[in-house]
Amino acid sequence: MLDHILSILIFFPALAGVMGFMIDKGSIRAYGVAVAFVEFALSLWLWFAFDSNVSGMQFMENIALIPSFGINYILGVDGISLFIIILAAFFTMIGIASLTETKNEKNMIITLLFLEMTMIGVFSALDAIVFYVFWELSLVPMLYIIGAWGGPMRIYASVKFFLYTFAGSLVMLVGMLFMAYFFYQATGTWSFAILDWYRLILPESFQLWLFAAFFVGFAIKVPMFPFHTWLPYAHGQAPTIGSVILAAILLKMGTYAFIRFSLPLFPDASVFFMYPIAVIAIIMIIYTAMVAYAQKDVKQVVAYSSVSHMGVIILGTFALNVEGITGSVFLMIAHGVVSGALFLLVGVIYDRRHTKLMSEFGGLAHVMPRYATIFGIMLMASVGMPLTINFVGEFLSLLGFYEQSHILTLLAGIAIVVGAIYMLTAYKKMFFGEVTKDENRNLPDVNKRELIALIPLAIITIWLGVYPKPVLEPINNSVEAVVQLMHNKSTTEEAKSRIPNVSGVVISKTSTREAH
Amino acid sequence: MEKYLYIALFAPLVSSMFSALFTNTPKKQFVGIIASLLIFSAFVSSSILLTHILDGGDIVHVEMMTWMATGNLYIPFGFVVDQISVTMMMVVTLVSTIVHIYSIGYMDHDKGFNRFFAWLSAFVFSMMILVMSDNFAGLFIGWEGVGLCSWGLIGFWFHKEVATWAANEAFIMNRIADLGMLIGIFLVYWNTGSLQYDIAFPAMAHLDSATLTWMGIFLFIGAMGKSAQFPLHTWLADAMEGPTPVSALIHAATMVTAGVYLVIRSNELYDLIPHVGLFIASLGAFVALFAASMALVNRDMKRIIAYSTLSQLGYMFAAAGLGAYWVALFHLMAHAFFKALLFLGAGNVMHAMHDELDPFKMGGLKKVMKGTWIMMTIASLALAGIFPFAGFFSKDTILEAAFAEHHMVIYGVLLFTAGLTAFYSFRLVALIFHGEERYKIFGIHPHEAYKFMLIAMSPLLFLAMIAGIFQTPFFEMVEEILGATEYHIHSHATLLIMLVGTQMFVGLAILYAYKKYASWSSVPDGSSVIENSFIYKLLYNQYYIPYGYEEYIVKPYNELSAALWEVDKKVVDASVDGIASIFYSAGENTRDMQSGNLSTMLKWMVVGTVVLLSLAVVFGLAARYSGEIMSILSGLGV
Amino acid sequence: MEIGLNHYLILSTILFAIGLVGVMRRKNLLLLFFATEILLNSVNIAFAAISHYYGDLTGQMFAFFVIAIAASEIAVGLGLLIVWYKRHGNIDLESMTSMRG
Amino acid sequence: MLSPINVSLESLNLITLAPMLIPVVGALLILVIDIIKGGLDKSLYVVLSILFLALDFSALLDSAGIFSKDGIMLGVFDVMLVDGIAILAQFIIVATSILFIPLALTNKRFHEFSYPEFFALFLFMISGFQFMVASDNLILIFVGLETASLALYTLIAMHNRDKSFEAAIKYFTMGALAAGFYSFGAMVFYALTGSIEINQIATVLAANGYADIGYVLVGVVFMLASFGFKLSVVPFHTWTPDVYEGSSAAMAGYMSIVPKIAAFVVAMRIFEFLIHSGIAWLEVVLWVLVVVTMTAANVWALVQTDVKRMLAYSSVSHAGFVMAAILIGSTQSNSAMFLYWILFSFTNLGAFSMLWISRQKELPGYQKTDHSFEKFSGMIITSPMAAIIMAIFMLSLAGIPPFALFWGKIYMISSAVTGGYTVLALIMALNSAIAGYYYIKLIVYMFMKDPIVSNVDNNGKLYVANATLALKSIIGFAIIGTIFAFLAVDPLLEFITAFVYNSGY
Repeated sequence: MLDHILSILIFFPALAGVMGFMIDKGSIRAYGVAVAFVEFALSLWLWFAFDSNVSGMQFMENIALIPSFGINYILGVDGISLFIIILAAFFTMIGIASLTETKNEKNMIITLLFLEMTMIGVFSALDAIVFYVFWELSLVPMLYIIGAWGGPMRIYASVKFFLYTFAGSLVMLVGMLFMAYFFYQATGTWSFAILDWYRLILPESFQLWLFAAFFVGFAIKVPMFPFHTWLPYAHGQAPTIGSVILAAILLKMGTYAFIRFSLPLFPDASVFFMYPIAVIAIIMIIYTAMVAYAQKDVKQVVAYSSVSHMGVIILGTFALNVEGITGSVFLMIAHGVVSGALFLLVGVIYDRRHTKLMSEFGGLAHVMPRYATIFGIMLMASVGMPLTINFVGEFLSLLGFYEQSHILTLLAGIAIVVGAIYMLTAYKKMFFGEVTKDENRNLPDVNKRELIALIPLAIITIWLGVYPKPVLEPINNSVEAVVQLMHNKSTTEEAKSRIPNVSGVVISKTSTREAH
Repeated sequence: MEKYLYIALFAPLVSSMFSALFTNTPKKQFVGIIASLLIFSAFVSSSILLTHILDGGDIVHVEMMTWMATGNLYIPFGFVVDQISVTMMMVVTLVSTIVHIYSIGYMDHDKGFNRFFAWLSAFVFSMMILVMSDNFAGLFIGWEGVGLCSWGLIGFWFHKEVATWAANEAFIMNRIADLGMLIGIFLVYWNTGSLQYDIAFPAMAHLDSATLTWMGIFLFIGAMGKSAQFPLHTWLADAMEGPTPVSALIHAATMVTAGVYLVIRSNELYDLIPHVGLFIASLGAFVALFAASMALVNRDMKRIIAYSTLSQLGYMFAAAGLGAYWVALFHLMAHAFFKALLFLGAGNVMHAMHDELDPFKMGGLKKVMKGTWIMMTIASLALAGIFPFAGFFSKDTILEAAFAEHHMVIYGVLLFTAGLTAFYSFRLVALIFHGEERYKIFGIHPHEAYKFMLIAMSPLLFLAMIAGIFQTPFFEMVEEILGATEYHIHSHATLLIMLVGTQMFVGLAILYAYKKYASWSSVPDGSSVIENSFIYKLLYNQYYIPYGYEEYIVKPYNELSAALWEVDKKVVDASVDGIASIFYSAGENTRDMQSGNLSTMLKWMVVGTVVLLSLAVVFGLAARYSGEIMSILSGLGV
Repeated sequence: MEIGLNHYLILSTILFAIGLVGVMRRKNLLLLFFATEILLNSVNIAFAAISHYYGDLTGQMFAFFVIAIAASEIAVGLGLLIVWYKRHGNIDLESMTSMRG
Repeated sequence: MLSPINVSLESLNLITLAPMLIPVVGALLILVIDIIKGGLDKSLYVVLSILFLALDFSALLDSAGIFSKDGIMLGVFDVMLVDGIAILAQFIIVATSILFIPLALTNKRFHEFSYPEFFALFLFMISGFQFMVASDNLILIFVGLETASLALYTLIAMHNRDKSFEAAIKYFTMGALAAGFYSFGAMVFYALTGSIEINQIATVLAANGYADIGYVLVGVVFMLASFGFKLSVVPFHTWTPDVYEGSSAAMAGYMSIVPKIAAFVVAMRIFEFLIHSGIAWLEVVLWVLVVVTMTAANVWALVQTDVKRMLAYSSVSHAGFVMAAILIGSTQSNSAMFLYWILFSFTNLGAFSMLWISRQKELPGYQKTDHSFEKFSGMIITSPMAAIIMAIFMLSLAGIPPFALFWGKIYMISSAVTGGYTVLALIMALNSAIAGYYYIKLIVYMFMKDPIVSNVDNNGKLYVANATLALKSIIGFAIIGTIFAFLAVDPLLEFITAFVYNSGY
């Protein structure tokens, strides 16, 4: 079973989703939770069986799909993707368990199960086309979730989300086709296998163009400034579960793809574009943090804060050294946990008051102390308090990038200031002061169903903040391999000097081939 | 010894978590008691460790577990008990034990009683991490942790707008400094390859001075925030909105001294960059004077003490900057005792006066609050540096150090500030405890605090009086790690003159304060000449710095944020929507091409053909006459 | 003056152009069909001439096929025309604009 | 005068004619049956048509077997040319026809299916298309084209509504003009080369080195206009939306696939040798036409209010996309064209069938046209299965993986990449994003809007009102084909590539 665990992980929820049509409406939630729990257990088993000392791909599967065009169904996980997969399974589980939408619950749960398939598919695909399939397919359930259960502008928001990301990924697709073509030119066979592509050394000019093509797709997904404007709408209109999964998992696809594709395939271009991207990342960090500060809707605050944090992830990724990339991968997980939790928390109050405007609240700490406490923990994690999960990632990301540029890191570090400003202000507006609105006086505190979702997240937030090693170590091993690959593949002097040589042993050139 | 280390470190955590269990339940007396006991056990462990170190025992160094390890970076949870940290541990645990016990009484009627202890103990835990960590990352954990707890405790009464505002202000200002600290840490890592003190500091000796200077500056920026040095000082006065025990523990004795601790801990670094040290010393001296000047006119009891704290922190930085690390540390310790005492006394007064803070509305309280009066007077004497109280030994040594290092400006400023300190301290004492009982106008019936609170304070009183005798053993203890030198003024005569002169100067200031305020009888209403003088207004408004921050930083930030949001909607997003709507409106505008009329449709076909045809003809002609065209073009010089 | 191939071709082209103009200008369905007939028949002239010029029969064959097709086209076309006339009482192109946009 | 002709039957190679003759025989049989006994049920004719088309298909299999063994076949005075692309195109034509003909078995009664002539014409039309693709003789192509077209006009008109007559007349008139263009173009080539065999023309033109390039281009322009009409290339596309709207959904779906593949094959034969000869003019013009057709049609589709009309514009856009294959002119691109079209026919079959089963006889007040978007509001509530199926077809058309069209799309774009048309590849890709909007629009209506009250009341019967087992099976077939296309792509690709390559394209 372990040989095919990734396929099982991908298709089990999809199959269960199809079967879900047969389940009675009243029992569908129990069904959803059960399926998601099994899936989560399987993902934990994957972790258990995962050998964290191996830096390469594990649990590889390879089935020919369209061999004449080089498309194969190749799966595999390494330390970089492993934890995002687990996170996806985890969030689907608690998302279904804490679901508060009652309208068309059955459709929602089936959609979520399909979404889970696509998410896990993206992170375990090792063939560019398979990756692309899941990448695009993930838009569809999300489109439905936002569009059917969202707020008043839900259709605008969902269509915008869909088309924007779709447009970006099409450019990426052209890039992939070019990449496959270059591989074909170099070797005479078509291949979309990422591991094959890793062996291809492209001239710098090609790298720059391909990097740009991939960048468009990834940047919109992340989303990077100035492509981020779909995100506030999507989050603002999406139902709680939609926002949670969007923030926790879907955004990570972009940053993950940077590490999976852009860096190892185009090391020279990565170095070339490092500064421009770092500048964009810094704009993301500061600009969106300031915009977040100006928001009146608490969900928008969290939404913009996501963009801000994604900036740090991007920065860490383009540190191009082990510390930075490890940090950014860890921060992906951290941000997933924390922003997911924050969106759940916003959902809690939205369910009670049906508004997300901060001016409608105030003094909630009096009436909902438990809620305030959990919100506070997540708030502190969000602002990067040490011993919470976010800090580890942010610290390592910034630390990593510091090697590349001092000034830019200093600017990026403003994140910890501006982040605190908008988060604390929002918290103050919502929780502090006297209770001013009568509707708020008798709000019930978080109930059991909500705690089921929130308590585990709080525990993870602290646990991985204090003891990140079980996660950090596998990530580190895989990242080292990636950095080493980049170092070996880089052709320009600058890239050689920017990308550290991890092991100090240069892999012989025989395993790499030169493209024309 | 490791056992004691762990007890000292984790007893506060246990206490915090235990208290946190009851945060949402009504007040439970036992929470306070158990918390106090646990903190006390930490104190006992610290004492054991202190004796161990004093006995010349080995430095206790443990590595609990790995925290972060990636690439070349390796950060463990490592703790070290050496001469510096054990001093800090003693200060922290002692003051916090007292504050915990005191708080049982002080927070008696507060419904957030349990929550208070959770936060307070959490603070102690963070502070212990801060001082005990054996690396910069651990230090940073504590550093941020105390910031967090400070946030929670300043804003403890979260229904008060000012309190939560002050909490956020403190947090954010500290964050600005923390950024500097973080950059400093990155510098350390990328230049020395480690964040462990025992690896990083020795490695620094081989670095070039520019790098070290940056390192020193950035780390000091971190220290500036935590220790509320100019220009990041405004939060400290505002932080007085928190409960008074918090002010005593966090904003007087421990957290604000973390910056000093950092500089002392990094003495090996700052020894290599004396120019930065001089800057630190100068800034310290400036802040000492600057803060003292603001304390002169303030009418808020706690703020006066807060400014005094600020001023004393300036002294500590002055000492540390001049390389007199052990003096700074000693003053830190002594200051913790008497300043905590002063704050707790102020807390008693506040309780008695139903949270009234204006000393002009008090007066004559010594009759009803004898114990508090004595304690605050002695604490003020210690603060003023009167022999034989603690402040004399610590503060005068700083003056001596400045003198001996030939930094006469710094010396002069510090000396003058000593006079100011004495003046405003006793202005406060005089206004509160002497003169007419002005509080009667406001119908307040003051009473003395619980006895156990006074008893709890007594160790501080004791230490404020006698801490001076520890100077020599302390020096001997820290000597080996701080590489300290004793500051010998050239001759005993000079020394004597200096000492006596200082004492007399300070004494005169005290007398002047008493004379002016001991028989004060009215509540100023802002109409007197002095209150309308420029200097008074300048000082009373804290040099208009908070105003300036509000006007030139906060408001522009708000406006810029709002403007950026507009930009986000109306430029960035609108351009995306614009591209989409270009296509859509192109469709709308050209759909009439499909008029549904067969004639039009046929015309489109014919027109299309004709256009293509003419293109073909042009191309055909061009191809046929290409030779001629070429020659014409070349004739034209193209 | 001798009539050469070019003359035929020019005639054919002129007729074709007339047909095109007719196609564009006529608002009556029947006249429109006439115009299309002119188009096809103009081509026939050219085919016949070219066929003669090359001395092979292919062009003439083509012309015959064109005639045949033109005839069947008109059969279908007139059928449609009659149905339309029955339902609407006119054969104006203006009346056929129910679908647009 | 003429020398007597000796023709051996073997050299006629009549086997090449067999696939075309089978439907003709079938059509005649149907007519004969009707003469003998009228008033028979449509199911008889449907099944008969299917049987004959199945025979046709097996004859094609035979040809395919011979082709893969012996290569290109010529027959009937070398008028017939049975090469790989002809066989492939016929496969598509016949198979699609087999799948479309059962759509006549509707639940509701429709006028046209009660006439056996409908089925006879249908079979004649198929025969016409088969002739069209299996020849490089311009006369035969013309004859095939017109046979098929005239039958098609009639089939459209038989739907017997005002709109369908209007559609038929528009289509017919423009078709007549296009026929004029075609014959004029053929005449120009004949005048230039003295031949009407495409490969002869190519040889002669190449031999004199395209000396009369201007005249060649005149011929090319008329051919472009003529096939532009058939392929609905902007600005010759104007008939498409109206005709689609006027005809029944089943017929519209059919039209979106079969006539176009026939036209594509002929366009390949005519234009690709010119492209390969390096005529820059044609390259530029085709590039512009491809881009304009794709983009403009997409833009117009954005603003449509009727699903069928939207799908009409969408098929224009798809045709533009596939036209790129002719421009690129490599084996990969031509294979991509066939692959794309096979996958496209599955999806479009499904999409139009879904419209067809929801066809009402009477339009309620909120509905201006047969398939206005409003009709599909909230379909997920009232008729979830149908909504999901329809959504999958839409996603496939939008090029969302892993549904059928995605694979065609990447192969086509990849051929553009390989052929060095980078900008074109990007435009092709980004057009999918524009197209995404209107496909998603239907999904938005189906999944995100509230249902119309009357639909809730009758439990979503509206959307399957016209459904019978036959129609449902066709849709089931289409949906399976659409979802599991990725399993079929590889064998298809190998098969197609071999056939295309061996035909010299």
